[in-house]
Amino acid sequence: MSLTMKDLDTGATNTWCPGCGNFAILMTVKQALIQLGLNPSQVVAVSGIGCHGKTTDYLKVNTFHVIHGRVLPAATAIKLANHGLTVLGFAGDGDAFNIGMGHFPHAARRNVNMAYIVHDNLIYGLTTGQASPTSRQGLVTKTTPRGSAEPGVNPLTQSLTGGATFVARTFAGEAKHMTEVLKRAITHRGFAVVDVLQPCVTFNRVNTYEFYKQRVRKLEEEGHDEGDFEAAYRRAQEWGDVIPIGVFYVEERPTYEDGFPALAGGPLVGQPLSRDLSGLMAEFK
Amino acid sequence: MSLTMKDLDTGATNTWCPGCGNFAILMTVKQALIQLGLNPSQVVAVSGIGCHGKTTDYLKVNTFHVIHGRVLPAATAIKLANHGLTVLGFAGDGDAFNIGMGHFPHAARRNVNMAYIVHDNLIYGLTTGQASPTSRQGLVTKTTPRGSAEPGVNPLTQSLTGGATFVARTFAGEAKHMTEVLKRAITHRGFAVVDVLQPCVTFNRVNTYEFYKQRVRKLEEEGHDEGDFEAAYRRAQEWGDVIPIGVFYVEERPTYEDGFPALAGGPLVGQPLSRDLSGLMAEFK
Amino acid sequence: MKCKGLRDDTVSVVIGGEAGQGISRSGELLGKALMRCGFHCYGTMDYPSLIRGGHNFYQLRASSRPVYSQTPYADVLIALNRESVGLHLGSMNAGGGVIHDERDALEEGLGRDRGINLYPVPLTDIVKELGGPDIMRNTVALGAASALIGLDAGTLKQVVAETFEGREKIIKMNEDAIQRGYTYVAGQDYGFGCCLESGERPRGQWLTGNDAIALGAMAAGCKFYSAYPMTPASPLLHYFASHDKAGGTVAIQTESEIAAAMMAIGASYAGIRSMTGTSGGGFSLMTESLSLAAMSETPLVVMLGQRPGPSTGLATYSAQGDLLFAVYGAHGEFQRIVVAPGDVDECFYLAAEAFNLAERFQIPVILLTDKTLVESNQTTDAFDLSRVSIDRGKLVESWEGPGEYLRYRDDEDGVSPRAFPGAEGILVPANSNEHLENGLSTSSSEAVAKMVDKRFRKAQHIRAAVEGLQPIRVYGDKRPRVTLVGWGGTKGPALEALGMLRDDGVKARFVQVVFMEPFPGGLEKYLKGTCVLFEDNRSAQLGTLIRLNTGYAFKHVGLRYDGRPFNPGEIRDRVLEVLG
Amino acid sequence: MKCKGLRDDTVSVVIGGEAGQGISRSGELLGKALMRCGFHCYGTMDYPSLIRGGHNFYQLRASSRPVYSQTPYADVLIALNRESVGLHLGSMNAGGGVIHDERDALEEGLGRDRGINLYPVPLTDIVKELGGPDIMRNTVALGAASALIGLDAGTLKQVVAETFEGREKIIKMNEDAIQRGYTYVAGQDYGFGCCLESGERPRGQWLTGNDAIALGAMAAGCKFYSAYPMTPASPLLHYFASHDKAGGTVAIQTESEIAAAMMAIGASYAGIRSMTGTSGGGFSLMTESLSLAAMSETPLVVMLGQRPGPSTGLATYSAQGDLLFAVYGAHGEFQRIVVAPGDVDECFYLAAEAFNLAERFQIPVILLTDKTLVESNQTTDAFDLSRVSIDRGKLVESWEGPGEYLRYRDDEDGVSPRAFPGAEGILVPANSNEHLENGLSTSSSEAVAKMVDKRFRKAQHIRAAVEGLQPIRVYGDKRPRVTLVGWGGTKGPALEALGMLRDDGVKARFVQVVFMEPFPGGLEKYLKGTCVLFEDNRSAQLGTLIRLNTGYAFKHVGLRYDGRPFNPGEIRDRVLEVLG
Ligand SMILES: Cc1ncc(C[n+]2csc(CCOP(=O)(O)OP(=O)(O)O)c2C)c(N)n1
Ligand SMILES: Cc1ncc(C[n+]2csc(CCOP(=O)(O)OP(=O)(O)O)c2C)c(N)n1
Ligand code: SF4
Ligand code: SF4
Ligand SMILES: [Mg+2]
Ligand SMILES: [Mg+2]
Repeated sequence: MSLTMKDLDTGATNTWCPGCGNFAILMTVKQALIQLGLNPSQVVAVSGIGCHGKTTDYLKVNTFHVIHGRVLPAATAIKLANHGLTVLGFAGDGDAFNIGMGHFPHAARRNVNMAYIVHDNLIYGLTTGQASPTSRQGLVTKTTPRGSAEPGVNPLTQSLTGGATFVARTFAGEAKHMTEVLKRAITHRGFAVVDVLQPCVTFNRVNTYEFYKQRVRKLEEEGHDEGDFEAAYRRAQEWGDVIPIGVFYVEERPTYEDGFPALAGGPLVGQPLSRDLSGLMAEFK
Repeated sequence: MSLTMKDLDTGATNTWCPGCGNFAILMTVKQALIQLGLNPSQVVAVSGIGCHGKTTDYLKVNTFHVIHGRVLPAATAIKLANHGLTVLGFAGDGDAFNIGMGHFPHAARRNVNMAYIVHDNLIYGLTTGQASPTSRQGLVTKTTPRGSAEPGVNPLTQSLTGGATFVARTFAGEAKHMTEVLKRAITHRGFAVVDVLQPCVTFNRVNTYEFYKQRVRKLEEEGHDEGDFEAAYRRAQEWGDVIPIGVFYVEERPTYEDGFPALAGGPLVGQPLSRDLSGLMAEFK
Repeated sequence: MKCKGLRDDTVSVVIGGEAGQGISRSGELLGKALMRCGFHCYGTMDYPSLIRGGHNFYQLRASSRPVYSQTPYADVLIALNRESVGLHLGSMNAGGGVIHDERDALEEGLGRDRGINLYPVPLTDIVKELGGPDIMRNTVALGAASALIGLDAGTLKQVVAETFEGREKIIKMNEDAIQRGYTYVAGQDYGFGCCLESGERPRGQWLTGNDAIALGAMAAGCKFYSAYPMTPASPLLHYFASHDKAGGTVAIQTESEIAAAMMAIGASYAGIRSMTGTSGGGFSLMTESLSLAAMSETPLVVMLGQRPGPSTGLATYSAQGDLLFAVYGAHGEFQRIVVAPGDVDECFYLAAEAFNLAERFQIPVILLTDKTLVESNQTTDAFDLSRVSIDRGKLVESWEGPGEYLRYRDDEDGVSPRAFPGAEGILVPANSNEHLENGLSTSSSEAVAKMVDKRFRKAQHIRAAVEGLQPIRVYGDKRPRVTLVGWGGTKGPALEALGMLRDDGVKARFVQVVFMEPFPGGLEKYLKGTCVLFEDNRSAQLGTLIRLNTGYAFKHVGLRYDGRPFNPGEIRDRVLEVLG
Repeated sequence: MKCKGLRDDTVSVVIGGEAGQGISRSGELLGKALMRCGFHCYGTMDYPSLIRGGHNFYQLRASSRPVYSQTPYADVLIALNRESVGLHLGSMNAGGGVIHDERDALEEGLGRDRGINLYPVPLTDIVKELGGPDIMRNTVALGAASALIGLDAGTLKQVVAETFEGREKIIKMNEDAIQRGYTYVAGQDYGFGCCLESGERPRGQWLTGNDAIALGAMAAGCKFYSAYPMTPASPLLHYFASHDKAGGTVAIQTESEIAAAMMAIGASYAGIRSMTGTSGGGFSLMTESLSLAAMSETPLVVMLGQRPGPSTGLATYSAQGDLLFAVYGAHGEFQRIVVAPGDVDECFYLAAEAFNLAERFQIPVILLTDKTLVESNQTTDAFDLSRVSIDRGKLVESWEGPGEYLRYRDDEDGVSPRAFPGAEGILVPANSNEHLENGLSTSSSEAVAKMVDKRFRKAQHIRAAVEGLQPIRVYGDKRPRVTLVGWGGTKGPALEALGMLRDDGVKARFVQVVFMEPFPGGLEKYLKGTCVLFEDNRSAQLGTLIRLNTGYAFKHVGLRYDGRPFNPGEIRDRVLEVLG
């Protein structure tokens, strides 16, 4: 019996602003799970704190709504504890690249086998409109009354430099594109980053649906080579009249769980707690 | 009366291991300060925790030996509080790219006007030999008995991606090269990262003086264009038979302090504490 | 000046609707207008952690006598949506009136059984006619409410005009909106039961605890505010960010709370009065830095605005659950001051004083507040700047000797001479390692014990300073039958409850503990007879400190831990229950 | 079995030299050999935070009766450099002997006035002859010391051989080194005053508190250890990293303590028994996660190894300054357990029990230790694995209903049914926001209060469980003239002091508080007559907890806060001083 959208709905009242890009993300995540034929009980969603973080209130799978910026370490450990599970991380741009930045390159180089979905609205939503690390220079917010002074963090070049093995961007206004990218990210074996351009209709009046609609170009329509790191890095730097979306880079590399001998025999969670300690105790005798 | 090496010596007993690369770093920092004619009372050195952190016990300038991984926020604020000072940050590879990683891209994009000197020994020294984020794959340490599984963090590509405006690498076995690079970093207007290949003679038996001597090549002798970001990124990825050292990239961009109107009239610390509050209070009337 | 509410000597207006309808702004504007007309006001906002939709409400109380808190009752309800009517009708006073959008077409006679009248106003239609944005409905409603309670529309218009200063078209539109709402209701002659007569002397100011703290910091010469956004401390960051030019300050939205604390410490080391602010989760992240401030003897002021935990908890509600954490949080042993203001005045004067205490003793000072206190508006007299003095403690600008400058000199009072980097002839060390007098690291047994003792010798001086700042404040009857004890945001409802108890013929007093660490002496003398402790938490944390410091264990407590502040009536009821 | 020291019934060997000379390793090998010969041993290392040079020393005490701590006295000094002679001569017992390198050419007759004999051994020359590395000097010295104290060289050789298992050349070289040192001294017939006669029954094991905690965790089925290196907890990480294959565990050196705690929580949520360990600075960074564990009701075990603070403090020394932080650290209000073992046995059994407590109550459990405890070696009987049982609490593997699975079901005992993701038909939510029984976020007043109450209802059950674990342990005389009170690493020297006081004719007992939170009942009954509190901190933090929980305020305390553990003699002296 196949899964329906309704099966993935928790029934919680959705409190996102009408028109928020998060709705489309939530919907396409559900669609991706359905299309991939995944069993909700084998999926874990970990979310940070922010508007994006409410995803775990609305998506009926196993969920851990953690603290601000800490999706990655929690998700990493969940995957190691039970690598049979499909692990999805949902983070905000502030969550991922401000307070959570310290974890990002490490999850990337470890190649933690999970999809990391960044709801990138270039603003702090839930705390009512402060600058985010991805806010573009000049964005006026509650904390940057004269416009953000610093260049924004680029999630894609950060992912590439960090060593992520799947690096993509998509746009909440392009549901089909998003679904396809998410499906690939979820099935990718390794750390898959998906930067989702997510309009925040309330606090970011610059990077709107219109803004993106006029600018996004699909890499897959432009003959981009997903195996070419340099090309990926170059295209990832583009942000102007053209904003490329699609899969920038893919690489195969052993995943984090491959490095632990204890996992060779199957998920850790399935192994018995008691074990023979005589060998360990003998060392002290 | 010009400064001598002795003037920059605190008299504290040095406790680095004989042969440690830190000695050369300390010496060349002193030389750079002398050659630049800087007044010690106008210099602040901020250090993290680790063998490198002891620098502040040995360098007779204003010093703040902070906590592990927190050189950057402390140094950033010191510079903003008194932008007349020359601010130097001394960090370890673990300090900078593990626990302190969350601050790094932000200092870079803000273009905090300081030199950030990373004592990069590819190992945890002070805590007796665990893997560091820059440890190369395969390095056997106390925490990686089968060799480090993940690819190391690359301080240079991280700097470039983060937005540092001066990105360099030098080698503790090349005192002259180091002095020149440090002088340029210290005088650079903006965030200058210097990754110093620093042999840890006790715990890293792979990346030794010999190892580097056989491999380092000076960019300045190879016609490298410091203004070419792509070339810088490409060369920064090299780590094998050839390990390039030198200045990879330089860019001019407004520094962090340029963005604060309060600093326009001179260092914040010089401005009187009391001010007329009537305007501010009127808002509530 | 006169004020007659339906229930007591206060008029209470509730504005209810969805997030995004500008409810908080409306409440604040109305409060300011009322203040200008001479009334004392209190206003507070109840909102869940979401941006649009859901249910928000602002409660505003005004009176000719000081008001300190919200109540659950409303004389007037401004219902910006249908849902608000349903949610608030039950707590309206008999005789109350509901201003709502005609379009909502409420069921005829709704609430009539309880004496409530519906006053439909064509909010949407008026806005449409004026060509304004939807959000202007609340401006029309404010005009209507003014007419109902007898408030002069002119004052309200002026307040609105000031808010939109420079944007003439918007001002005009809003003035028209107010006027249309006003005229619409004034024309109906509803004979509403509330009566407000403007007084001569306008109140001084109308502001939140956060506003007062920001002003206090400004008055104290704070020039550096670094913070990561977190409710309920974010408004401080917004204030500093939007006033950096006017205040000559640096405001930074940092990448994390760790960076926020470390920046404040860095700035302080460099000679600047600095501050950071956060809530519990962020404070957790700051504890390592707090310990650094202590060891390096770098002054640090932290505003910790409490909200319900553990963890993310209830992000937009209020609590007093971090008291023991503020007192004992961070590793190692060191002196600190924890001070908990209870109203906007205390927010201002104690924030200003926090900087003196931090610098005089070279220690961290935690300004412990809660959401109710820092996000609610109160009227108060203009702050008296002459009461704010600046004392930076043992500063040296040059060094004559003897010997070299010793940043950590083993002075009798435990406080060593402090200098700033950049001073000619002085090099300033600061060290997170245990250190010698000259700042160099040490692990020598004798040197360590000596330095620990030096820092601990500050204790008695800190204690003396705190005792001089009225660390315990007592309100109400001198010979009470019952003593209420509390702190922080609980002060407001407790003071209101005192008045209610007086009306009930019960002589009562309220003892407010203002300084939590060091814990002030002399509290015992108030802990006589029947005492009831009120706290917005589950485990009576002030009770723990009191037990520890005085041996007194409360038999009676009133605790609330659902994120909402106490209502005065609840406190009164609990006291009466205890008195039996 | 016989053991006669120069001062008492223990033989004390101090090995002194520079960091990098393999001092700690030597001490541990010697201790193991002594254990194998049937002796009780205690060994501890004193070292500053540096890698080479400086001064390190290891003190090893052996006896035919249990030994619990170091003393400041030495019968034998193995001086690997000249400096060590100068530093330790003053604390040697009369009749003692110094084994040193002939090449150091110590001044003839040094120490003779105090009855100390110099025993030069050609350490360097022998190593050169054997063609070994410099560091082998200490192996030669160990052989020499064995001869001096009458220890069989064969046992020592075997211990060394096991250490270098598989590396035959190194083993051979070391065996030769031992033999050469042994022969050199044995040939001299020094007539040294210490006498050790091997016993029949070898002791069970020789290990540190960290080793014991690691084994306890393994015994409890812990399969995931995530940590960031920090003295004195790093050895736990090293242990797990080097035994991950043998133990079937995952060990991760994380990027920070925040990641370490969050990973442990993630693994626990997913159904694995997990643990993290750190010291005060790292624990500060973990407090936000601790609060998450509490709110999400995810079991978590944290080893907090104390060292002197504040801040970086004295990185390689010992303290008990984080007690109140462990008890009150982290924002919001929640139940936790803080348990402080005092010797290697308690480290093992309580670490194992910590996992049961964490899972039964779905709360954080903090194993509070100190450097002295976790980095010092002790002999003890082999751990009795039958005493370790595994109780995972309310686990469900499938859900029959009624209704949908409620992760946070409002059960009477406050503990809700826990399931792991992956179980068919169950979806497992965990939430940092306040939530409903089904895990969805809520800010409803009633739901919030209900959930807070649910979590707080655990309190009585936790208390009952703790009371069943001997939270207070009493040693010594049943009808004492004086009661010593202490905890953690202070237990060892206190127990030694009891023996000394007995010899002085003073009947004394030692009361060890093992559980700090919830604070155990019944301590009052021991707080009679003269009581003296001993803690390795400046502000008597256990004293604070005792005052809070029993009302008892200590008149007499003995506090040490220079980073060094108490010497038993200091405790004895302080007790005698108090007794007058
Ligand atoms: C430690 C901590 N600091 C601050 C906060 C307050 N906070 C909640 S969400 C958020 C940022 C939201 O921005 P983002 O991550 O971009 O998410 P969005 O709301 O835009 O989806 C902040 C600062 C918190 N919950 N925890
Ligand atoms: C919060 C915190 N965690 C852990 C430590 C322990 N610690 C001290 S130095 C260090 C790492 C040293 O490595 P690195 O930064 O590379 O410096 P190095 O010693 O190699 O110069 C660690 C983990 C600490 N001081 N503080
Ligand atoms: S504030 Fe922005 S991100 Fe948050 S729900 Fe509203 S539109 Fe979406
Ligand atoms: S351990 Fe390594 S980095 Fe530290 S002082 Fe020794 S050689 Fe230098
Ligand atoms: Mg965002
Ligand atoms: Mg290093």
